[in-house]
Amino acid sequence: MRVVIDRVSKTYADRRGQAIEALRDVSLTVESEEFVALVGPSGCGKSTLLNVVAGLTRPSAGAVELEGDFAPGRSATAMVFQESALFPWRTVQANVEFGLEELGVAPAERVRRAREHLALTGLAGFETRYPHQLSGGMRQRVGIARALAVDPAVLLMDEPFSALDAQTRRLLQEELLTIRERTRKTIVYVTHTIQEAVWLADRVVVLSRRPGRVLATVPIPLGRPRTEAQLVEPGFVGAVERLWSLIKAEALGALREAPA
Amino acid sequence: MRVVIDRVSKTYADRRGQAIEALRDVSLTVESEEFVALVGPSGCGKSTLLNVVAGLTRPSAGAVELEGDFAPGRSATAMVFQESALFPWRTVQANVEFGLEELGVAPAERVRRAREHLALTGLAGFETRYPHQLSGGMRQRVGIARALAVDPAVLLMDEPFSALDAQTRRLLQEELLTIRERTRKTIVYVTHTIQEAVWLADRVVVLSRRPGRVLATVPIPLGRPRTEAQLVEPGFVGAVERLWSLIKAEALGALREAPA
Amino acid sequence: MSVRVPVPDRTRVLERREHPVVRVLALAGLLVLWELVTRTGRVPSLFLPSPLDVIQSGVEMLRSGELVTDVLTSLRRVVLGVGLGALGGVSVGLAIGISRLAEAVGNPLIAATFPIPKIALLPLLILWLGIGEASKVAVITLGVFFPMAINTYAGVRSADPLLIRAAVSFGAGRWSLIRKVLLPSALPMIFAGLKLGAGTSLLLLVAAEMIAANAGIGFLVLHAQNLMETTKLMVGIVLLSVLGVLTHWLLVRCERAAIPWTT
Amino acid sequence: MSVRVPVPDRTRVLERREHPVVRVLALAGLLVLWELVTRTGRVPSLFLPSPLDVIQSGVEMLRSGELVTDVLTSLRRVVLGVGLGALGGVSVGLAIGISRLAEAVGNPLIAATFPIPKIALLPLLILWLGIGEASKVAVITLGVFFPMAINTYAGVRSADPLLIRAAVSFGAGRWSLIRKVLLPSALPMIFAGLKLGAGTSLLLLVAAEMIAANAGIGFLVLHAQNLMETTKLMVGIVLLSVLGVLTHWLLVRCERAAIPWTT
Amino acid sequence: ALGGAGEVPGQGAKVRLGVLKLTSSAVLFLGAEKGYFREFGVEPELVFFDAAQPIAVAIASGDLDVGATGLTAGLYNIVAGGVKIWIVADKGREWPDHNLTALLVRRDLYDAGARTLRDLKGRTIGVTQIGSTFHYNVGRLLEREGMAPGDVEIVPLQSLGAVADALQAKRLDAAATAEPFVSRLESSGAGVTIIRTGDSLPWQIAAMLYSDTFARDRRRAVAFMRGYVKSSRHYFDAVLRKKSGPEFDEVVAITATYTGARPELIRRGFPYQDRDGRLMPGDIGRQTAWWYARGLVKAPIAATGIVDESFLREALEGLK
Ligand SMILES: Nc1ncnc2c1ncn2[C@@H]1O[C@H](COP(=O)(O)OP(=O)(O)OP(=O)(O)O)[C@@H](O)[C@H]1O
Ligand SMILES: Nc1ncnc2c1ncn2[C@@H]1O[C@H](COP(=O)(O)OP(=O)(O)OP(=O)(O)O)[C@@H](O)[C@H]1O
Ligand SMILES: [Mg+2]
Ligand SMILES: [Mg+2]
Repeated sequence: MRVVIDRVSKTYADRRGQAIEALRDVSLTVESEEFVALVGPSGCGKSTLLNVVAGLTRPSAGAVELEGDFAPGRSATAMVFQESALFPWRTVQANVEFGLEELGVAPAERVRRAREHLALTGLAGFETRYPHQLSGGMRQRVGIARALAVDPAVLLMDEPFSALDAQTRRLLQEELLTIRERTRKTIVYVTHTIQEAVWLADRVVVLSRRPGRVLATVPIPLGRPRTEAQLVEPGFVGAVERLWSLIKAEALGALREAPA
Repeated sequence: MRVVIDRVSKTYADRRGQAIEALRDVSLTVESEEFVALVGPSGCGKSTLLNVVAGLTRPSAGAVELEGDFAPGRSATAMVFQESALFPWRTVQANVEFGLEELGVAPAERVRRAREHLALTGLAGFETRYPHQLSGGMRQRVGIARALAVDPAVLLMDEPFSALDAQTRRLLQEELLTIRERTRKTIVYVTHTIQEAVWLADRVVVLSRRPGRVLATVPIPLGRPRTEAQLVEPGFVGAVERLWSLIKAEALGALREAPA
Repeated sequence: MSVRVPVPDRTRVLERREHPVVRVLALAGLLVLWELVTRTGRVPSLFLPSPLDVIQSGVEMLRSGELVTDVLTSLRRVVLGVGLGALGGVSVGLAIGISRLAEAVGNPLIAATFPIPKIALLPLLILWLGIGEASKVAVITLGVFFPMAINTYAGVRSADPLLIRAAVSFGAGRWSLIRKVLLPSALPMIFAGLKLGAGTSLLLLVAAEMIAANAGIGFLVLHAQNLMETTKLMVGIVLLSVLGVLTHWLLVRCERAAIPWTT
Repeated sequence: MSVRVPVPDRTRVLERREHPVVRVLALAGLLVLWELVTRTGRVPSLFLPSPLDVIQSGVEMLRSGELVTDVLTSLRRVVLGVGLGALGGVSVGLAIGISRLAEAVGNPLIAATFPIPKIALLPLLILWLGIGEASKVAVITLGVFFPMAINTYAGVRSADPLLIRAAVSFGAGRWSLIRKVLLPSALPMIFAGLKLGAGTSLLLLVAAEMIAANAGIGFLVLHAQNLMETTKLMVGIVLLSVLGVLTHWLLVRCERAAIPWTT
Repeated sequence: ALGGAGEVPGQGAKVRLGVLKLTSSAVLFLGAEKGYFREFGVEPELVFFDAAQPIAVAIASGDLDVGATGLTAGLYNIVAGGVKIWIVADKGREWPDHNLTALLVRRDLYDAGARTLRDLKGRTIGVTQIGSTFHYNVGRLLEREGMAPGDVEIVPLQSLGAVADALQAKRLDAAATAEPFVSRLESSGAGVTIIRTGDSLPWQIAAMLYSDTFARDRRRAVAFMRGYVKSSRHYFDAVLRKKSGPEFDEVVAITATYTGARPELIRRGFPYQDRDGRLMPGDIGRQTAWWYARGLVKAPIAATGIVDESFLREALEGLK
């Protein structure tokens, strides 16, 4: 499934009615089965762009189109959120079934598909737990299982691991890469961490400070499957250095801004 | 100022009265002006150990002693917390003055010292803001200014930057190193991120899963002041690799645990 | 000059010891003090009946069965009133929480009618609903309706926008959103409203049973007041506070069962 | 078969349009409806006087100055009662929130006395405090005390433990902790209690002015009832709700000023 | 009150006098306005109430020296509860041609033939409260008709307003009520009077009460009584004997300024009372016995424990 983002702009009105231009004229095509990472300083519109792709925000101008095969019983896109965004009143199992319910999948099939994806994300045995009974890392896995269960053509991930500690994050990154090898999803992945972007993606897109524009697109010259050895390869280090220098000035500026 | 942690153990009683052994027989000496980073999986007792050093938690066994010169008008220890822990009802200036008030410093002197440390942390001009009007990075700087203002012999930092985005974190790490060069504090720094520990510290102490014991102490063979070039030095990469292999098994185990 | 000292111990300020015995002693002590004051004889029993007299009177009323009738009668009214009030309040609260149109209509109306003292509405209630059970239940219903509606509204409005986006991102429609996100989000606030409403319902019991009642705890209180039987009045008051404590305890248990996802 | 389609638009469910006009229309509509109902004559004016009559009567009473006296008299009682109740409630709430010992003594007592309807205490209050201002103010004080104490307690207990640790880590003692952390932490809850208490105080005004009053809005309501002057009665009720809305609005403004650190 | 600052007896001339802010207190408004009390060196300080019961309670607590109020079971229970209160003079009677209260039947029932108490068998009669004067009225009337207490259903609605509302709304079959509600209900067509209590059952419905402390302050207590008798005689002559004319109108005007009620309402609501303030002989004893027999007064009360006409006798001697 290809994602074609065509000259998308988005201007919000804040509480006082003032216009906040979040995105300006962003164009970007994500190829089928491609893993694209979006980086950029805080508040630059990364989440906004992802929401536009998910159909949760209507762009002020421009459009997003999907190109590929569509099958019934599967979703066009599915999102994994930063704070996992699990429904606290649903058990792990019921959380994963949520999307399937909305797709109208029959109960028996729902249970089967949910279990399958819980197994895939290493959550077998945790079906009856409530989210608050899980650690942050486990919760994030449930979020991923819930998104994968609807078999989306495009998987959208908004800083899925940023609330986790470094070690857990590293473990989940590895799992995500494994899952990707198996499911071959098109993935758009938002992150603050340059290392993470380089380590995971085929291509890293850098957005500027607000209003977000595409500042640069950096292809990652690393083979797959990724191995720990690649972390010290010049390709990795070079990409990280290049991205850091692109972002540093933007980040310094963003730091001094009050939160909106 | 030396910090001598002598066979400290700590057992909590949870709400149901069950015993939770957080620390077991931890001994560690932090030399004067040394920068020690503590790493270990989530829930291993890092914060507990820091709290024991700060006198906020009484150890079940063992003791912590400080060795060095004591001057009036300065604090033995001061803590920087993960979520900045600023008082939302105080302005930036008043927050930084808090510790000085408790030390009994005269008002005029308080204002002077607070301003001095706000300038040191790049916050001049933000005195009258309330914390909610600042970005996360700015808030964390206020937390550092507040801790430094009491001129503590030992600075304790509990994951001070973990809630920040990667770029802001990187900028603040650099500032922390600069401040350290100028103030020459003894620092105990808790973090989840191995890279961060290696990049900042003279020595990294690895704690085991709960109950936390000292698993290993890894000296960092990097000169000071630290430069970005060192990030790709074999000394850096080697230390990261060594620490990661020490922690990985512990982290995998911790991941599957429900939160306490 | 270098010295070696233990770290300053600051835990004292943080400590909070338990005092389970005091908890019991406090109530008992109050009762004993009260009894003693009445025993001195300096305060006429009309002013302050002794606790033993109150207990004795209560036991007698229990034996004669009048207390049981009163409690059951009042309970029926309270349960019905709270039930209807909660149903109405939650429905209206949901409606104004969800639809901006309903909010625009409902919010000002609620703000304007909420502060009207319920006793002032007694004549209208008598006119419309008569002097039977309906009007008594209605007084309680009205008293419960407002906290329920206001709390449900607040609960719906405080639903985590992230969870709403999450549900919508999976294709949830309006109805799904209400049932699967907004309603469960509002549950804790709904229970808070229920606790408030249940408390209010007991306060209003006296007002409700002003309308042609011949049984009920409110009636007991009014009757004792009219006849200046302060001992019986105290029985009624004690009964109301026991009921209040029990109701609250019951609701807390229900809440725990209904909201298993919070700790 | 590959197709190219726009992404599914899910924003419809998330949209919430504003309806500023409806907001005004709703209240106006209610008044018009009320007037119409009374015009049909199906509801005798004895039960529900027409709004126009009520307004006219109100204006007359305003002219004659009686309304001003009533409002001022009641306001004095309310302000005193709320003031004392708030003072007591906050003090007790702070005490039981801070000291476990006070908590062990206070919590059960509050739980047991909270559900007592204040009207049931009227004869006792007259016996204890007499028929002067004291007993009238006491009715209101009692009504305000409980929400204030309970909310302050909850506010203190919900103080962020991290902030408490932070303060203690800088050497804050018990008194510093109370003044600089616990009290400001509890302020939002204290204001919530104040809003609740102010509402309750107006409801209790009628009960309070049952005790030998010869001015006040509650007296106006009671006296009009005795003389079967339903229109005047309605003036009193409207006055009470207007006061309720005003008080709430005022408290919200105070809250904003007193708690500048929230958005 | 327990901690209240009661005046020291004998000092100061102020007498705290509790009255209802209604026409029934006309005689006291008159006395205050005409200065009859002042003549004897006492200055009444009027304390207004909206219900009868709190007056009795305030006398019990010592907050009031004197009260003018209805005789209810609650009042007798205060005495039964061990607090001394003295009934010292007449303050209003149900009396032929001077009806204070009445029994009204719902219009449609009346039209269908319900014209006597007997016709109300099995039906509802609204009263304010159990133990109130209205309750006593209905109870005694039933007794006189040879009916059992259970032959009608007595419905307490706590206030006259609520009783009137309920009859108006056809939720009651009959109502025992007082002016101005009697006239209001009749003119609105909601009910028809079938029994005027005074015409069929004269009794001592209201009285002057002294607190025990005040009663011990003999000199002031008698002085107050002198003023009261004087006022009572004026009232009797101007209102009860003349029934119209400028003197009558003066009392109406005075009452209107004190109560805020409309004059036409006031004219209908003046109670009958003895010209010299004498209580109906034996009536208090009959009342307490009646309540006690029905279990609504806790203990038997001897008339000597509650009635004390010595103040009145002494005052009358001085006034001869
Ligand atoms: N609903 C909204 N109304 C008004 N302004 C908004 C809204 N959503 C986002 N914004 C503003 O638009 C800008 C971009 O927000 P967005 O959340 O897309 O940034 P981001 O890159 O995801 O930031 P972060 O890295 O902090 O998550 C920000 O300035 C934000 O304050
Ligand atoms: N006050 C307490 N009462 C009971 N148990 C506690 C208490 N504080 C901490 N614990 C438990 O002690 C263990 C160690 O906690 P601590 O906060 O020191 O870990 P940590 O290493 O700082 O974890 P993290 O990396 O998540 O911050 C955990 O299992 C925790 O649940
Ligand atoms: Mg974002
Ligand atoms: Mg920690």
